[in-house]
Order: sequence, then C-alpha cells, then structure tokens
Amino acid sequence: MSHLTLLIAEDVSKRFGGVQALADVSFTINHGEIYGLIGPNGAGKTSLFNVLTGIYAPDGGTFNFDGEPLERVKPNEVAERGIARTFQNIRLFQNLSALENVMIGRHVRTRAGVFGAILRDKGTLAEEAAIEKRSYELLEYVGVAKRANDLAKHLAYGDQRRLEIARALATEPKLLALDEPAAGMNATETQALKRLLEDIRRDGITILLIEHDMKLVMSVCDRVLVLDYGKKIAEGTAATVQNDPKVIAAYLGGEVTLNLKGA
Amino acid sequence: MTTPLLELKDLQVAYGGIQAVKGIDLSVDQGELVCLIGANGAGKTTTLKGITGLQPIKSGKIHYAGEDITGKPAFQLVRKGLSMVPEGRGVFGALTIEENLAMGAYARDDRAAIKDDVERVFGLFPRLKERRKQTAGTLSGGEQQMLAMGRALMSRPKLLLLDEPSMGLAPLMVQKVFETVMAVSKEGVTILLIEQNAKLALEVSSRGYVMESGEITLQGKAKQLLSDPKVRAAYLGEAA
Amino acid sequence: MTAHGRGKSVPPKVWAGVVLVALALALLPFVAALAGQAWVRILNFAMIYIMLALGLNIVVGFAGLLDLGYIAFYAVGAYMYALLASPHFGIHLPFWVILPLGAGLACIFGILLGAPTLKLRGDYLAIVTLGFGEIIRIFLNNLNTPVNVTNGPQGVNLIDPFHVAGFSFARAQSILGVPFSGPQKYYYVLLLLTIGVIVINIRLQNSRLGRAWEAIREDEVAAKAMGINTRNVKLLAFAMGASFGGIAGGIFSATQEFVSPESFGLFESIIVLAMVVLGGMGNIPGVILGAILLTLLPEVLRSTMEPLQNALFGRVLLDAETVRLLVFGIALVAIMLYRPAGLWPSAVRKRELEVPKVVAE
Amino acid sequence: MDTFLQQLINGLTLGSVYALVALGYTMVYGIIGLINFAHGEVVMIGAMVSLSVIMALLGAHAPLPSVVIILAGLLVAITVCMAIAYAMEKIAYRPLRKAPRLAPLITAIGMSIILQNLALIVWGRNYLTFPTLIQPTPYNVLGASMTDLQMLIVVLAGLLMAGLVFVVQRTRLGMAMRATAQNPQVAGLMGIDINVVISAAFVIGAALAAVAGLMVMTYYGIAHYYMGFLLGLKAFTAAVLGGIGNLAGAMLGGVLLGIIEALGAGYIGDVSNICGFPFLSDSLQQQCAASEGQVSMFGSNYQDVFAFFVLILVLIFRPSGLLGERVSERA
Repeated sequence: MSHLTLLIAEDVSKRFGGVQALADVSFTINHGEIYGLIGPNGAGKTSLFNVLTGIYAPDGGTFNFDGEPLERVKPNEVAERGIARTFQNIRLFQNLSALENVMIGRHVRTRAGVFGAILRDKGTLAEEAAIEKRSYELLEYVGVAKRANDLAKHLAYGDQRRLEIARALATEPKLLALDEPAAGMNATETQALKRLLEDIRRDGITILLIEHDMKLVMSVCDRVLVLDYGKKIAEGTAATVQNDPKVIAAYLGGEVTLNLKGA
Repeated sequence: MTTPLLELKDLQVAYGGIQAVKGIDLSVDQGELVCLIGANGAGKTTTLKGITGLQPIKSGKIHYAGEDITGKPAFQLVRKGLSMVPEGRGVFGALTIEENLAMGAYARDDRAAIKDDVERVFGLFPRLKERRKQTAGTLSGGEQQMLAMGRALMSRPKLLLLDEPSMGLAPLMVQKVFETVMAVSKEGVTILLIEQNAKLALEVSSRGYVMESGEITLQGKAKQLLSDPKVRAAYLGEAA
Repeated sequence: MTAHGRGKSVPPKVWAGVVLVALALALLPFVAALAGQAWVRILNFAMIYIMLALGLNIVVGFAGLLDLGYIAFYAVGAYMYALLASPHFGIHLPFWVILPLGAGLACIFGILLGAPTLKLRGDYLAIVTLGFGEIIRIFLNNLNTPVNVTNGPQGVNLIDPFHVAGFSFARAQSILGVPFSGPQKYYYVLLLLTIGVIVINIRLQNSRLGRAWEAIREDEVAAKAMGINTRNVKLLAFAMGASFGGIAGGIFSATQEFVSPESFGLFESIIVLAMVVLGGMGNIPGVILGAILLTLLPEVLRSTMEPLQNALFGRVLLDAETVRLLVFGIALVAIMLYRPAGLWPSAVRKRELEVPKVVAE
Repeated sequence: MDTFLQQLINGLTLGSVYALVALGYTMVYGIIGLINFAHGEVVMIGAMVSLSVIMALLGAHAPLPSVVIILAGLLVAITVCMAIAYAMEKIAYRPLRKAPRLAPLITAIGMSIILQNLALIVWGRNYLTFPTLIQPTPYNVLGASMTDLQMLIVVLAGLLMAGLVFVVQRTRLGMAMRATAQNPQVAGLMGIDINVVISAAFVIGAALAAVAGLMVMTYYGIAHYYMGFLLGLKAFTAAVLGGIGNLAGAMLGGVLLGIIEALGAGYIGDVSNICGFPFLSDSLQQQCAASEGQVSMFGSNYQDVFAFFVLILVLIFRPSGLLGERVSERA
C-alpha cells in the first residue's frame, strides 16, 4: 500500500435477493483526489456507498481505509474512522435548525456526557462554545450561514444539499462521500457546488462523488469509476472514460441489437 | 387533426422542495409509441407519477381520451384504460404469477375474456406459463419485468405507460423486453415509454422527447433524434 | 466567541420578570389555601406530574421512543421509599438517602428493560414497555406470599414523611409567626426539586447528548452516519427518564404516606403520556403546561360538572373521573389529528421566526 | 397426566378466542403497519352489546329459544362492532396514514381510552353476569373434562378462521388485501381502491372480535368494561408470537399462547415450590409444615404475567415471530 492511497476496495460483492448489486468491484482512491463514481440507474453506486459506510455488510471483499482494514464496522464507527457521507435523498434532521444539524456532526469529535451536560463545568462549556463556533464556520464555508437558525426543512433544496455537506464535514472526515449532491440543483447552484468541491479538496479532504450531472463529473473529477450491472466497466480520467465504447454503450445503449422484424 | 390520446399541458410537479418537472408539454396520439428519454434525475419518472396521480402535481393539466384526468387517483384511471408499469416493476412478490395477472384484471369482471387474456400473456411470455404457480418473488429480474408488463396488459389498456423497463436487466433480457414492447404496440396499444437507454428507446419509437433537469429540451422524430449529437451530449455531459 | 453563548448579559427587564415569577411561586400555596388545603395538595401533585412528564419527555419527546410502561419506574421509586421508610420492615432511612437509591434502582430497571429491547422498532417497543409496566404491577400485587415483600393489594401504610433533624414536612406548624400547613411545607420542597428537574432537562436538551437524542428521533440512519452510537445514546435516554420517574415516585410515597399497586396502572402511564403529547413532545415548557393542565382538569371537572349536573338533572349522571379519562382519550386523538406539535409550539419552531442573526466574528 | 390434558383443553379453548382477536390485529398490521390498540375494546363492545340485546330479549319474555336469543345478540354486536371499526379507521387513522409512526399509535391509544370510557358510561363500573342460557355439560375426554361450550367455542373459532382464510386466499377482495399489504401504490395502479381494502380489513377484524367477545363472556360468565384491555394485549402477543401480518401465524400464536398460559397457571405452583430448599426462614418452614410441603413462590395469580414474558422473549429473540419471515421495513 503506497502512502498515496487512502482507500483500497478489493473484490467487493453484494447481493439483494436475486439481484447482484455489486460484483467483485475493486478500486483505489488516492489522498486528495476527487474520485467520481458513475453508471446508469441501478448500476450499484448507492449500494457501494452503503456497503462502504457500514449500512450493509458486504457478501465478499474487503476495504482498507487509511492503512487499516474496514470490515464488519458499524456506521457510527465508520464515521469515527473518518468517512462521512451525504444521502441521495437528503437525510437532514428536518425539525432541527441548520446550525443544530452541523453541531450534531461534531458529536463524534467531542466528549461531553450526562454529567457535563447537567453540571456545565468549564470544560463542557468550552467544548460547547467550540462546537458552535466550528459549526458556524462550516455553515459559512458552504454558504448557508444566513439561514443558521432556520429549520432544515425550510431551506431551499440547494441549501439543504450544501447543509448536508457541512454536517458531514463537521465530523472531520478524511474521505467525504457525496451521493448525488447536484441532483435537483440548477446550473448556477451546480457551479457553486463545483467551487465548493474544489475548496474542500484544496483543504486536504478526499472526495468520493456519485453524480449524474456529467458536466460536473467530467469537469471536477480526477479519476472516474464506471459501474454497470454491479460490475466495474471502466476506470480512468474523465476524458478516457467519456470515450470508452463500453461506457457509451452503458449509457446510451449499444450492446443490445434488436431484431426489429422478429417481434 | 384528431385530439391526442394523452396530452400534458404545462405540467409542473414538485416534491420535498425540489421542482422535478418544470412545466412540460407532451402528447401521445392514438396508436403511437412515444419515448421520453433523459439521464437519471431528469424528471421522467416524476412525470409519469404525476400523470397517474401517484405524485400530486403542482400545476398544469392532463387530458386523456378527451377527458381532464388531472388529480384523478390511479385506481380510477385503470378503469378508463390507462395502465402503468412502475419503475422497479412492482410485482407482488408473495402472490403467484397467476394471482399477479389476476390483479392486473382487477378492474374487469368479464371472467371468460380474462381467462383468454391470461393465455394470451402466457403466449407472449412462455417462461411465465411454466411457473404460473410460483410466487413472483422467486422470479429473476427479467422475468419479473415480463410479469409486470403482462399484468399491465391484463387490464386491456388503451394507453400503457412504461417506466424504465430495461433498468437493471441483462442485455439479453433487455432485448426481449423491447421486442415485447414493439409487439404490444403492433397490437394497437398506445405506449409512452420512459427509458434511460436512449438508443433502444429511439429505435422502437416513432417519436421521442428528451428531458433534462425537469424540462423538455429536444423533441421530434425518433430517427432524427437518434443521430442528433445533442442527445449524446445530454447524457454524457459533453459540450454540444 | 462567548458573545453568542446563550443569555450572557441579562437585561433588567428579564430580572424583574424573574423576581416577579419567584414571588408569585412563593406565595402560590397561600393563595391556593384560600380555596382550601385540597388545592395546595393539587399543586403538589401538579409538580410531581411535571417531574414525571419531563422524565417521559426525555424518552418520548427527545429520543422519539414510545414508552408505555413508564409508570413502572415511578412505582419502583415509590415502593423503594415505602419499604425503606415505614413500619412494614421496620426500616426508617432518611429521605435524602432513599431518593437517590430509588432513582438509581429505577435507572437500573430502565437499562435492564432498554438493553435488549431498544433495537426493536418503535411500535414494538411501545408494547414491550407496556408489558413490562404490567409485569411490575402484577408483581407488586402478588409479592405478599409466601414472603411478604410488598404487602400485596393492601399496599404499604404509615410511610415516613420527609423530616430533617426533627423538622417534619408533614406537620402543620408556625414558622416566624406564619402558619404553614403540611402540604404547604411540601410545596417548597417539591418546588425546589421541580426547578432542579426543569433545569437539568433544559441543560440536557441543549447539550451534545440532547442533540444526539433529537438526531435519533429525526433520522436514525443519518444519526448513525454522523458517528452517533445510537444504541448507547438511546439507552442513556431510557436510564435518565427512568431516574426522574424513580425520584418522583419517592416523593409521591412520602407525601401520600401510603402506596398501593393501584396507583401504578397503565392509565397512569397514559395520563403522563397525554401530558407530554398535549403540551408538545420534546418541548419543555409545553410539557410543563401539559402536566399542569391535565392535573387541574379533573379537579375543575369535579368542582363544576357534578354541581352542574345536580342543578340540571337533579342527580349526577356522569362522574368526573369517567369524563376525565374520556377527555384524555379525546385529547390524544384530537392533538394528533389537528395539532401534532402540541399546544405550545416548540422553541426551535419559534426560533425560525427571528431575524437571522449575523454570524458572530 | 390428566391435569396436563385438562390444562391443554382449557388452553385450547382460550387460545381459540385469542386467535380470533389476533387475526384482527394481524390483518390491520399487515396492511397499514399499525398496531390497532383499540381492537381489544372492540371485543369488549362486542361482549357488552350482545349482553344488552340478550338481556333485553329475556326481559321482554319473548318466546324464543336460547339459541335464537344468543344469535340475535351476536348479530347486533357484529353490526355495532363493524360500524365502530369503520368509523374509527376513517376518523382517527386514515388522516394519519402518512404521518410518522408515533402519531397513529398515539391516536390508537386514545381511541382505546375513548371506547373504554364510553362503555363505562353506558354499562357502568360493575361486572355484568351473563344469564345462564347455556348450561355447559362436561364430557369425558381421555380422563379430562371438556364441556360442550368449550367444544362449541373451539369448533366455531375454527370455522371462522377457515372462512377468513378462504376469503383472503380465494376471493377478489382477499387478493386485493394481499396486494395492498405488499405495495399499496402498485395496488392502486391495478385499479384497487386501497381505502376500501383497508376499511374491509378493519371491519372483518371487528366482526371476528364481536364473536370473540361473546365467546369470552359465555365462557367466563361475566363481562366488564375493562375486559378488552388484557384480552387485546394477549391477542396482540399471540399475533406477534405467530408472526405479525401472517394469518396462519396469528392462529398458531393464539392457540399456543392459550396453552402456554393454561399450562403455566397449572404448573407454576409446583415449579416454584420452595419447601425443598434448606435455607428457608423459620416462618416459611412453619408454613411448609402447615401446608403439606406446598408453599409456592408464585401462584396461579401470576397467570397474566406469562403473556407478557412470552411477548418480551419473542420480540427479543425472534421479532419476526414463529411463521413470519421478515418484518417489513416501512418508513
């Protein structure tokens, strides 16, 4: 394992009932890169996310994260190890304020318990103040600080997506896994998101990005992994992947030839 | 100039704060096979759900067979001949294949004709006939798709809405599914097909619409769209 | 950074308000006594219910876990006190020893019940806790043979009231020329304890732990993905809620000087739940309001309905007790249907009406 | 041995009643994922209404045979229970179908209290006795006794369950119920009005509950406004034991729970006899001497505890129940 690599996935498999969601998928993600994960609907992208973040146990294969194996680990332990994620269909804490959402992200990096909460000793108060400060900073960082005290559910869609990123960043991840962050955004919002992703990367956080907005993927990702039917069909730079006939076929359809007269 | 069988006027659908369909116009004439294609998340499925009342619409009108069906619940539409095969097939896994087909004919009460139609579906998909007593949950993805289509046909639809019938299927199955779509179309059933697999969808359709971020950006004869570089751009994010 | 720590510089207006409220609370038992000592007792009951409701609110309101056997922890606290401070076993420990013990035992029961059941889905949890509550009640009812532990359905009598070095809270006496009745003296003890419980609840809610509870209530999967150990944090909610129940139980025992299994039936659990739901799940002021309203309701019904019926029909057709429960049932349904957030909208919801603060720094 | 057989017969009788009630929980849970807390109260209303009708007919000295009088009571009870269940679903549950789970569960608790207290207002606080219309005759079954009433309960419950299975497995409505249970949205696409299906589940469950109410009342000879609570809880336990959402499971669970309870009550005294222990206190040893060595830690007054222990154990170790394969995940 080179010091460059952050995550190594080897032969990861997952079945759901009769469907092979992931079939022996292997890849590596390097420190500091934006690694894209694309593929048609149902290709297994979100399944890969769920297996990586401990929501499902894989049927086979291993992950090695930051030099140590990541196996049979619960989702909260995955977060503790340094992988934070967002969800395809936004899972914010809807009835809490934007600020509180981010503050919850600090949970895993803070310590105060019952007695601290009740007694409010100096250490706890200092920790609380630090949590609030850091959370405000993160809201500013993603550009929703103005709505810090609004309930998450009352934020505009694009803001919710950015808030979810801020919440994930609050856990101080080494790897930030984003599941379709641009979904539902307009062109301007997507541009802002692109800048945000580049900022995050510049600050030293590696990004794993599932995205359907190909313009975004092609312009921001260093390397891209393409899944189809749970299998890896291509991996490489945006340009190589874009011209790979297998990828074009997977997206536009090509492998299947119709017997137009036979039907 | 006949009125189209299905006509959407400025349809807008929003959910969870996201405007998924931003005012689209679309029409399908009697007997046509029309496809609505576009990348993931473009709003295709939401459009279909808006038509069948599964997703409340924000504004706009939906006309079917000359009647305003805006906001009508799905179970009433089936009786009017509008049937839908949902994304992910939605077969009843704990029911047998025969029972699934019977569910398709739920809105009908002509027993003898229903029996004939079951045989007709089995003729279309012999695999299903072999397994008629098995529960649908034991079928493979492709077989489930066939069952879902067969079940929709059991209602004797005038208009069939198909949501991504090729999703998650192996190439051989995709081929079979598309051949079936064409066969059904030839029998005179009007079809609105939603697909991610643009090439196949355009090959079988007479006309097509391309959807991007909740809007229809291209439309026309399927043959022309097939060779239009803009379609490819819409999918792969290339500068057109 | 402390600049936006909550409420550092309190304006004089607020101080004036606090003083006024304190004065009102101090005088309240004497105002109530004008209408009869019974109303002072009702005030005391209201405070016991506030403690219970706030304890249950941690479990149901904060963490979103429906506990229908909550009253069992109240029973544990009450019997703990009854058995350790009564002639039943001839043990007479002081209250300040028993109350923490009762809280601790209730807490252990909470953990014992929670540990295996918290992985269950919400509605199953509700039924299991309900079953647990019934088991406790059945044991209290029957543990009088062959060894008499609980004295069975007769309950435990002659329980010691609170007393410190000869000063008994149950006896009427004159202090500095002011005549105090027993319930009035208890009122101040209860007031202090209640304020303590309220402060603890507010502090818990605005803490790392409180946020974790609310995160679990809102979306458990997302909470896990944020690194929250949901199992431990839920267990903590159960244990905390149970402890408050245990304390309230001990005080109940002491003020009543009598306990029996009858006081700890499913209906008590549901009454406390109704308080939480009516006031507004998760919202501390709302829960307090709910507890006060639903403690006063039967008394108001009793003092109005029966005379009213007597005047109208010449006899009592519906007794207040039945109507009280009926009203609770209707309240539960109506609140869920028309005001699911309760009578007092939660603070978070109010916060959003404020003009967004400019970020500090 | 004959105690065992006797308890088995008693358990089977009671278990048949549990099973009938459990079916109501399981049907509703299977389709909309709600624990209909008020279902036990429907059973109580069934008992109360049939009792009132029977008393009225007896009071009017109508020259009718007992069977007709009981049947008349039953028919009125069934009608009333169905109407209550229908109204309850429409008013208290339907508007909350998309609300968070906690909300309909709380309204269900509320409905339970409302029904109980309405019954209290109508029928009063006292135990009502069922008139001796039927004089149970005991028959000898392999050394134990089984009355004709017990036989009737078991057979009638069996017939009703068979009827329900037929409806669910063979009729159009039954198929629609099964389809709605699996995927209400797709069921709608088939032309099924799921509101009708859900109402049907409530109403059918209520009819069975009414029958169960009459059975319990004739069996024990009494009725009380509070009788529904414990019965409902036990029936729910039976449904969970068998695998909630699963009809066969509810029947199996009901019968099993009845038998567990009967055997438990029959043997707990012997099992928890503490006279064999040498470290007993003097007073206990005196008690043992006075009672021929039979002093039990727990007596049959703990009968009601068994159901709860069964419930807790099942939920912890096999939450999907004996016949359930999985607990459907609904948000």
